Amino acid sequence: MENPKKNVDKNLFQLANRPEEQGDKIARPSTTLLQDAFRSLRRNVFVMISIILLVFILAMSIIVPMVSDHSYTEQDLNASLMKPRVPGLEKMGIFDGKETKNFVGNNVQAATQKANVAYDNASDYMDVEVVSEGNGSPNSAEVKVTYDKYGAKDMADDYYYFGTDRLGRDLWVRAWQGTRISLLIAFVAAAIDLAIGVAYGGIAGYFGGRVDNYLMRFLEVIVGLPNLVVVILMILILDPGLWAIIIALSITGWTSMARIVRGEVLKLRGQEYVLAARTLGASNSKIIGKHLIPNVSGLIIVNTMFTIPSAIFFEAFLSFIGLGLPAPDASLGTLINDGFTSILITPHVIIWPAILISLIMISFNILADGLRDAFDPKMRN
Amino acid sequence: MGKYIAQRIGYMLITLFLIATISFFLMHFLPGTPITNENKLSPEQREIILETYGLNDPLPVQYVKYMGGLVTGDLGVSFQYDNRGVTQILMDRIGPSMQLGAQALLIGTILGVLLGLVAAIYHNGFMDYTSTIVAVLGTSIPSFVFAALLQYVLAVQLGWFPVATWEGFSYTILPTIALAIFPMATCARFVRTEMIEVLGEEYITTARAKGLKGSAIIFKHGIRNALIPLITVLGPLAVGLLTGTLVIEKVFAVPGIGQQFVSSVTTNDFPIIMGTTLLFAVFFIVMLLIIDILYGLIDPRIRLAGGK
Amino acid sequence: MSQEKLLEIKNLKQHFKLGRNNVVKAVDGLTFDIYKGETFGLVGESGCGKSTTGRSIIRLYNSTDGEVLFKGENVQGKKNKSELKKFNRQMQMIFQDPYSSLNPRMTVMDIIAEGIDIHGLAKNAEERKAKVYELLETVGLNKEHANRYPHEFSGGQRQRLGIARALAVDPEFIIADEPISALDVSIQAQVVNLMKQLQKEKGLTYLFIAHDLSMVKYISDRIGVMYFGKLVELADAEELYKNPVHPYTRSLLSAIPLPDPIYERNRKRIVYDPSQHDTSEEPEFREISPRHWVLCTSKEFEEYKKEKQNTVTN
Amino acid sequence: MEKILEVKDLKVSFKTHGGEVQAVRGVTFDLHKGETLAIVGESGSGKSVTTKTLMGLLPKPHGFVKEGSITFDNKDITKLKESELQKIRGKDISMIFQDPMTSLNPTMKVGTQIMEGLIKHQNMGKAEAREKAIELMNLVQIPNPEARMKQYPHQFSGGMRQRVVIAIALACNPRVLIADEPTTALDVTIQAQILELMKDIQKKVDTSIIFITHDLGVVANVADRVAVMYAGKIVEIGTVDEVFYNPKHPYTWGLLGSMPTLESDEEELFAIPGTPPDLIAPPKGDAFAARNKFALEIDFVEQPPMFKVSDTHYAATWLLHEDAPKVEPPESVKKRIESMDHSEEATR
Amino acid sequence: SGGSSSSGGSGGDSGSGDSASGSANGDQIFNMPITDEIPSMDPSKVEDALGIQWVSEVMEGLYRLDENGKPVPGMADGEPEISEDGLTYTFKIKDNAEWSNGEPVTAQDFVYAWQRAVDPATASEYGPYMMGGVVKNATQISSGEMDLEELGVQAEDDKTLVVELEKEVPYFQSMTTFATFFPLNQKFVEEQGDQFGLEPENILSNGPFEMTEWNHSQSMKFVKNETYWDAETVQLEELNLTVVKDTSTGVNLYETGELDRAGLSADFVDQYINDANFITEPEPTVFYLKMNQKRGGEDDTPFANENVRKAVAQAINKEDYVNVILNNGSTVIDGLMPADFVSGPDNKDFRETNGSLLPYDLEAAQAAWEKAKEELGTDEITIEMLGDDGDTAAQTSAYFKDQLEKNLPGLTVENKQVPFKQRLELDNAQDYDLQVAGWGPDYVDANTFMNLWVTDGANNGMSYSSEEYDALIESANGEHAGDPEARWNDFLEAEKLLMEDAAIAPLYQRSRSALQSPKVQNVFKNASGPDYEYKWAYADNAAAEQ
Ligand SMILES: Nc1ncnc2c1ncn2[C@@H]1O[C@H](COP(=O)(O)OP(=O)(O)OP(=O)(O)O)[C@@H](O)[C@H]1O
Ligand SMILES: Nc1ncnc2c1ncn2[C@@H]1O[C@H](COP(=O)(O)OP(=O)(O)OP(=O)(O)O)[C@@H](O)[C@H]1O
Ligand SMILES: [Mg+2]
Ligand SMILES: [Mg+2]
Repeated sequence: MENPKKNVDKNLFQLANRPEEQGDKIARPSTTLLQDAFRSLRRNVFVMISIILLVFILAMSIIVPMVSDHSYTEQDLNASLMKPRVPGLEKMGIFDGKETKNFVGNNVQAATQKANVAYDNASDYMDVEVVSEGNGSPNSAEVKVTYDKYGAKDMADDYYYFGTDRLGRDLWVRAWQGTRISLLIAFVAAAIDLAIGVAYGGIAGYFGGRVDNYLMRFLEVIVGLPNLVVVILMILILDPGLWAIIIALSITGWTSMARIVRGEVLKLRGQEYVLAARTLGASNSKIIGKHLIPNVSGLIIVNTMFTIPSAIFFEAFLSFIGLGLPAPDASLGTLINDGFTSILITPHVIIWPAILISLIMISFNILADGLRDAFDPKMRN
Repeated sequence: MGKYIAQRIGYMLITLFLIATISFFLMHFLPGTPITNENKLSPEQREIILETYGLNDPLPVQYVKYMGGLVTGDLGVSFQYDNRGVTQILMDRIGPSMQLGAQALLIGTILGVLLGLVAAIYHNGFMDYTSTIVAVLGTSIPSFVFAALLQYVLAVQLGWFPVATWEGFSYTILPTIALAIFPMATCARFVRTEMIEVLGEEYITTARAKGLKGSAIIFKHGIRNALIPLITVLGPLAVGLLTGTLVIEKVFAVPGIGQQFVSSVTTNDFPIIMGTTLLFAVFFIVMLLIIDILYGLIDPRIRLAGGK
Repeated sequence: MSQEKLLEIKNLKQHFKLGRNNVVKAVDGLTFDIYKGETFGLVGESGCGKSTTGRSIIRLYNSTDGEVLFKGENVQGKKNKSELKKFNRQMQMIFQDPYSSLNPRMTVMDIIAEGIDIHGLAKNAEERKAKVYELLETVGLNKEHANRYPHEFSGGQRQRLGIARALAVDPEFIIADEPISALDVSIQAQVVNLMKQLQKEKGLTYLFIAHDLSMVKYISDRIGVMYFGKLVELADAEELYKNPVHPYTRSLLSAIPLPDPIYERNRKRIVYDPSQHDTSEEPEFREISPRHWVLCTSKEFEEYKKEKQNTVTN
Repeated sequence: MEKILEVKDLKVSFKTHGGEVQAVRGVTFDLHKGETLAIVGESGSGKSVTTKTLMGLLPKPHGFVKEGSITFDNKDITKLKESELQKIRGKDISMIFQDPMTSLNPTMKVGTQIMEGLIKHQNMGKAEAREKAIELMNLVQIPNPEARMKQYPHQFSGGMRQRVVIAIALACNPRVLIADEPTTALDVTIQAQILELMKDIQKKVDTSIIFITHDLGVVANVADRVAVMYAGKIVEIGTVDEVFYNPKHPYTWGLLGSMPTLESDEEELFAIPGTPPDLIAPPKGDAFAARNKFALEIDFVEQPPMFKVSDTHYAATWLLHEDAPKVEPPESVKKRIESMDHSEEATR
Repeated sequence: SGGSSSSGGSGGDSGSGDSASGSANGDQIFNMPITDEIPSMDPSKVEDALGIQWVSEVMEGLYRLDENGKPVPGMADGEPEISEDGLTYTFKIKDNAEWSNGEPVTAQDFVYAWQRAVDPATASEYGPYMMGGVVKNATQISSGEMDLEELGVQAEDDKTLVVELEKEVPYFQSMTTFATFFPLNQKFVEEQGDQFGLEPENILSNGPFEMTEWNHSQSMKFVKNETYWDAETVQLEELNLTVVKDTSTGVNLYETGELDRAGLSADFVDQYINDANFITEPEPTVFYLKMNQKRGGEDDTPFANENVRKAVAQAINKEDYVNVILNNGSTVIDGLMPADFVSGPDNKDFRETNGSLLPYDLEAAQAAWEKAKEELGTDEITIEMLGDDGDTAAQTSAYFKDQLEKNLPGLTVENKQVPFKQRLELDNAQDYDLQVAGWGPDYVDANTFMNLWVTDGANNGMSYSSEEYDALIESANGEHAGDPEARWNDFLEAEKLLMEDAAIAPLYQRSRSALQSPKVQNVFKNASGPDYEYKWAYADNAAAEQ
């Protein structure tokens, strides 16, 4: 290899003597954690979609029950179990509020007659389509009847977007009202859970040894107590309702959080930054609160994402055994339970709350993953 | 090791004692009596019945009697099912629940681990998102909705499986699937997170540097190191599964302990509530112990306190 | 350099109970003094108890036995809150690992200000900020760094942060536990220069722990060599390097690779064999020449003395 | 001397959220049979990335080879498929990783970890592999190997773990051994043992070694040739004597100057100020210019090419250009070299 | 017809209503659902519908309810001899009455069983309730004041049983169809100890069927009892019960042919109302709102005001409620006595005679409401309504709340949903304002309903008290006990009085809806005691094939 002979401006060959200003410069401009977290969240498409979705759901759950024509308790037995009907979409043949059902009989007439009976002879609003002519033998003929219940009930101008339940309550309003309550239950339960579980786990893990042993044994006792008995006692003490459920949830719900936080803190407490804080004279509570817990935040966020559905489902379970919110209050859990018994007959009653609950869960999970990354300074790039 | 376990068992007994005590008193704060036809009895007759059940004794006396029985392994007799021994009832009911739970746990864990692995290996790829969505759906849709749909589609419409009841292995398939979805989803999420972390570890690079194949790396080096957090969450989950779930048992007409417990609570059948509580508590505590022992087996660095 | 004793360590012992019959004697009877304004270097192989010594001095452990007097006051003794705070302000520590000694979730501002907050050294947020900026400047960083997180810094910069954190409470005495072992050579130099400069400006006293003799020798006034929880040799830096007496010290010195290929090709490592010692009696710490102490039995003492005579006369 | 490995203009980048990190920005060197090539340079200069690339171990998919070739056995490693790489890894080229604490699987017995490679590459049965593993452990001087085989990494001391890692790397008698800072985590006495061990083994099997470290003392001890890296490039390469006694690049001066010698007196250590450049947006000219007291104007304009000093010695600094002012290394470096010369005389 | 109707008789159009038509063919097996585990098969202790149902299939008392729901001699050999004063009954026991272990059923068996039922040590709930005030000294014995031997039942010889009553009880024969009055083989029972009635081998049958398998909480099997005295009437060979608690599971099992019957909830009724095998079965069970007049038995509630009660009782649209929410064939009721339960000496149904007494009448309700508010001097009234935990409980509470608040301006209804046991407790303590309650007959006589509301009656639980009403009931059971006509009129008057006072707000008479395979024939629905009677049932498999 020969030394390259390039023609370069000779003037360039002098000592630059630039001030050492570049010294300790880090190229990236300084930003706060919040700005940064937000930026990182914004870059993540899925997280953004989730946030928008959650904000939308939250907003709807607040707005819809306030502005809707119907209240979530308003009943109209005449409009019982209406199918969903949405303006605009109805023209496309979906969400047009019509019911379709097949009837069988010995011949077409008999089958049609059955339909007439079923639909109060509202033959003007029935659309009969013959599926099979039949040959006179029992149930050989079949007709498919499309019934315009809105028309028949003289409600051609009414639109129930999600349909109605047996009491003729507008499921659109109830679904959003239910969302509101479920979100409240979830948030409060998660918050109490966070407060107690994190503190408990933090203390057990940080002090370790005997303190840890006692606290963990006590935790085992709490876990061992039957949840259901606790709930019933709460209902007894506090009068049945939202708060009884929430408090019952938080009495036993925090244990898994505590166990997870404890395990992690046990690992972290030997870290040198903890020792450093001790040499500075930081109090134990400060060390737990400022040094240890923030470093477990990833796991805490993830675990909270398990707390939220379990809180919502626990409430649903309670309504399943008749201990849920008192009627006519609605939560996603009670709505799902209402619809569950007739999941195959009137699926529109259960499908919307089920979709809402799933959307909420999926959004929370994606958001949690995003948050965990966003609030991890190491993920800043 | 032996000493450690002995010590833990000692603690377990104390914990159980506390659970028994607390739940005994809690339970007796439950309003109402175990009498079914309260409104058909005059107050005097009511008293007599309570007397014969021993429910008129002062609570401390009842407590001492109960604990005395407990020490000799006697859980008492049921109120709800006249005179039937609680032990026998629990033994009968726990069987189906445990079988379902164990099957669901097995299937859920295996599928969940695979799903999580796939997600971790194709991190941020299409498979990852698919698996995440499957997992999240699994944790967000109530299991009884799955149960109802499975029963309708696979049993009623397609006739592949029996609809319900408890008569043989084929009867366990649908409830097992319905039950397995939640643990599957949970496993998938945890395995994914852990595996991504583990796959970034230096020793994985070492393994690759040896020229090992991808599958060997994942199964021999990866999984075991990702197991610790998994068994941490699986423990309580397993207890939950093994001790039965009301809803699935109801939908599939399984004579399990989940239904039993709820019905005992709603009928104030104190001896069964106590028995079930203690049984669940034993399950849970033993599970915690097993987890701790597993920790040591999975990760030799974790030494059991007091062990050598 | 004054001869005022800042720290007196007397027969310090730190034993860890691992199991019933398993006791690690991490520190097993240390006695030495540190004078005001000096840098005391502590060397020895990994695991010989250097960090434990440092941590016992600063009360991170409750010592098993012995006492540590700081300005004549027993460090280990019971203290109330205000005494503890006073103590915590006077003595500080720089940690071995610049990566794990800074909380990854705290900004530099909060890390450095922690001591200020705990001891109420700033009246308001403004003053707190100003102090942090000043400290950053002192350690050669600038105020733009205050909002960043530790992982955004290089190892050398992180170690400076650790130093700034320690300086925040205006300590008189700093224990530096291998502050440079984890760093690049070129960055080691930055940190060492900084420490020296600060010592000059603020009259600090250091206990400088390391296992790399060349750097220790460069920074320290006196050096103690530790082996298995015990001090085996203690002397002025120059003296120790020139006239190592204890065979372990010699072995240690001989193992240091120097950036000199030819020398390296010929370097002979002296292997230390603990069994070469005289076991007729418990070894004691003896002054072999002024300010030069060695752990030895009386027989060895004589031998060492003789040897020493020879080297000096040569 | 026979070339075993040829690296030509290797460029490696990582895609990150912040942008593309140009970790290696054009590295060219050869490795000869039986020699030890040391790579020094500061943290983050691309030493590990370069060597990982040699084994095809870049983290996928965000780490990738942008340009250049690595020729081994007439094959370009950068173009090989994963399955072909698996045949080379561990057998022809193996690697000792930076950190013995984390590079062993904590949940697998040490013996198994050693045997794995043997079973894979040498078609050995379990029993045979065990024999060989014991032999290897003996070779790296782990006492009582039969018992130690059955233990887990955490039951080994740092030094012993590092020896296990070496045993794994040596298992299949590789032709090239890459040692990435194998002794950084160890104390001097154990470091010395390990260095001796590696030299012994090299003598026995005639392996070529790439030895990464930033400890110049270690370099002086083990290396035949030295490459100095800075910001993803080799800035100086030459035989160990050339680089230590006649360094040409200001960064090399900085490195040499910042090490205190046992003789050095009270003066301040020479420290390279500042931090390395951001590899997402590397500077236009010489990456070292900003920290370089001797930077020329041209350093801020154009990257210096490799200038030849001797047949074996090259350096990338404009100071070697014929038009450049003659610049002497800083006093401290000169003094140090003088003192070494002195030591050279003394030892001869 | 009487208190029963044949299974297919209403609703279905399979034409199986006529019990005479059709015939047994094919396997004589029914697969039936059962909603829960049977708590006990000990006749002295059974206390719930399921236990009573199945104990009554394996055992038989002196009388048994026949196809028409009328008591006919079972173990008794013909009608008893009744003394002049109607207080002493002498029964002969059938000679061919046998236990399934071959031993004869004797008079001693009855004596033992009845004593056992009132023995405080047995802690039976139904024993004291059914026998107290009926069989001589039962009340005193059950409260421990007298010895067992003093019970008014004696075995004159092996086959002669003499019963002494406390007072004249015109419906005594009907009572003996109830499980508490079944005989028990003393030797067998004592052999079994506390295991009696817990497993098939611990049960001795003297009825049409025998229990052979009992997988607890899961399934049970009953087979024809060949030693039954009337075994030749029994055609059914096998009855399999499966515990199914979930309606939709039951329907699915029915759809796949594994069950011959499935109960339906409101939603499923919509789905299956046109099905050929859809049936509804009316029951003599009534539901009403209990309006508590004194909270805790002490403080007046708004319901102490008669006009408040009248307003509430007439403000709920029961028609809508029954048709839309219950949707199971239940019918509106405007009095206390269910329809088709008892008829008078004129053979006219009680309900028909008294007619609609307290119907939905919005105007009347609102008029009463205005008056009530005036009387109470307030515009805002808040009441607490206890909900139960049944299937439609939530909808029911929501509906009533809505109706009451909408129709009675100024009224606020707070729903309180509590577990079953807690509801009982609150009911006992009278710690509620309003609650839905129901009552089914324990024997076929108007008294089983009418004596509910006597002052301080065990079931009253709402501090309703009317001297006039008390007097009527007393005379019906005392002075007029032997005079069917006068007694009948007493009851008619009493109900009118009750409704005038608006003591309760009657709501509906319950029906059940179900799907039932056409092969199920001659299963009779009873008014009291066991819900169904299978003795005469048979499987017409040919009908199912069609
Ligand atoms: N908390 C502890 N519990 C038990 N043993 C400990 C503890 N801390 C330290 N040891 C043991 O004490 C001995 C001395 O440890 P120490 O950390 O003081 O060594 P060191 O000289 O600082 O080593 P290094 O140079 O590696 O930092 C070691 O054997 C170590 O295992
Ligand atoms: N997986 C990765 N993703 C993104 N950037 C990476 C990755 N691995 C390495 N880098 C970057 O590549 C550059 C070179 O890293 P490398 O590990 O080769 O440094 P090194 O010279 O080995 O340093 P050290 O002496 O600290 O080991 C660094 O700037 C580093 O941040
Ligand atoms: Mg240390
Ligand atoms: Mg590296």
